[in-house]
Amino acid sequence: SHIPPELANNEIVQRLLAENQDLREAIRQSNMALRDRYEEMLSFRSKNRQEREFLMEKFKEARILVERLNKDKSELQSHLAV
Amino acid sequence: SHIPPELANNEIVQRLLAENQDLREAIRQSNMALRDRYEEMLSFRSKNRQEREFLMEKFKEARILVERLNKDKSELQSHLAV
Amino acid sequence: ARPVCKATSDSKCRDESFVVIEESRNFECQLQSLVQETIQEQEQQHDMKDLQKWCWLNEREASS
Amino acid sequence: ARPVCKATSDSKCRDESFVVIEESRNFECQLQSLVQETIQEQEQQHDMKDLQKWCWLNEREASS
Repeated sequence: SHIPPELANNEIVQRLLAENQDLREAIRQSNMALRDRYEEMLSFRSKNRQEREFLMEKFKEARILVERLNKDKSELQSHLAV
Repeated sequence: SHIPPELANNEIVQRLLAENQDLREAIRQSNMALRDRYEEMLSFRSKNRQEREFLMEKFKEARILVERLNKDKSELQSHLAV
Repeated sequence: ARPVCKATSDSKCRDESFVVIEESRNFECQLQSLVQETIQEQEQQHDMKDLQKWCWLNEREASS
Repeated sequence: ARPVCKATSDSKCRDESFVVIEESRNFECQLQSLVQETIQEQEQQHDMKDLQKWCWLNEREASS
């Protein structure tokens, strides 16, 4: 439905149309911002997971090493005690 | 600047005003979403920092323990070698 | 970018408004669920703090 | 919530539009800098992966 010319040139109608345009543009900006943050968070989350897996792996290694060193020590201690 | 009655009752003007209203409401929703995500991320970031500090602390402890156990072992080994 | 709807054709503008408003809702929901998932994953990690998991670090007593 | 601006007083609506648009920009910038800071902090952590920092874990060779 077209806006009839006598309305289209009306100053108030023009201003309403312009305001509509600004509001739509603002929402487009906001949509892009929401989408960009989404992309950033997606990659952040996957790196966060990798980091955690890496650290948990290192902790497991550390625990195994500590347990082995403790075992070696007690064996040595028992040899010395004999 | 008021909208003169003859315009205010015009169907197209009414629709433009309603559309304006919907667009403004949509931006308000989006603003609340952006603000809520901001609050959530603020608390997420601070917990993330705490988690990292905690893990780095534990790694330091693990490293110190491993170094000490290694030292103990070599001392025991040197006693046995005598 | 999409053609800016001209002042004269009112209905095309109205559709465009409808589209951006719809998109806005979708993007809001999408970001909300992702951020909340990321937070949940962090909270699951919290059991890391429970001491029982770190007892091997204090085995000093046991071994000295 | 703020009074919904009535159809008849055009300028009040226009101001209200101006306000929400301004707010939108502020909230967008705020969230953007926070998310990007959070990402940078994560990237600084990346030096954690460099092997030199974990050599003590492979001291097995040294001690056995």
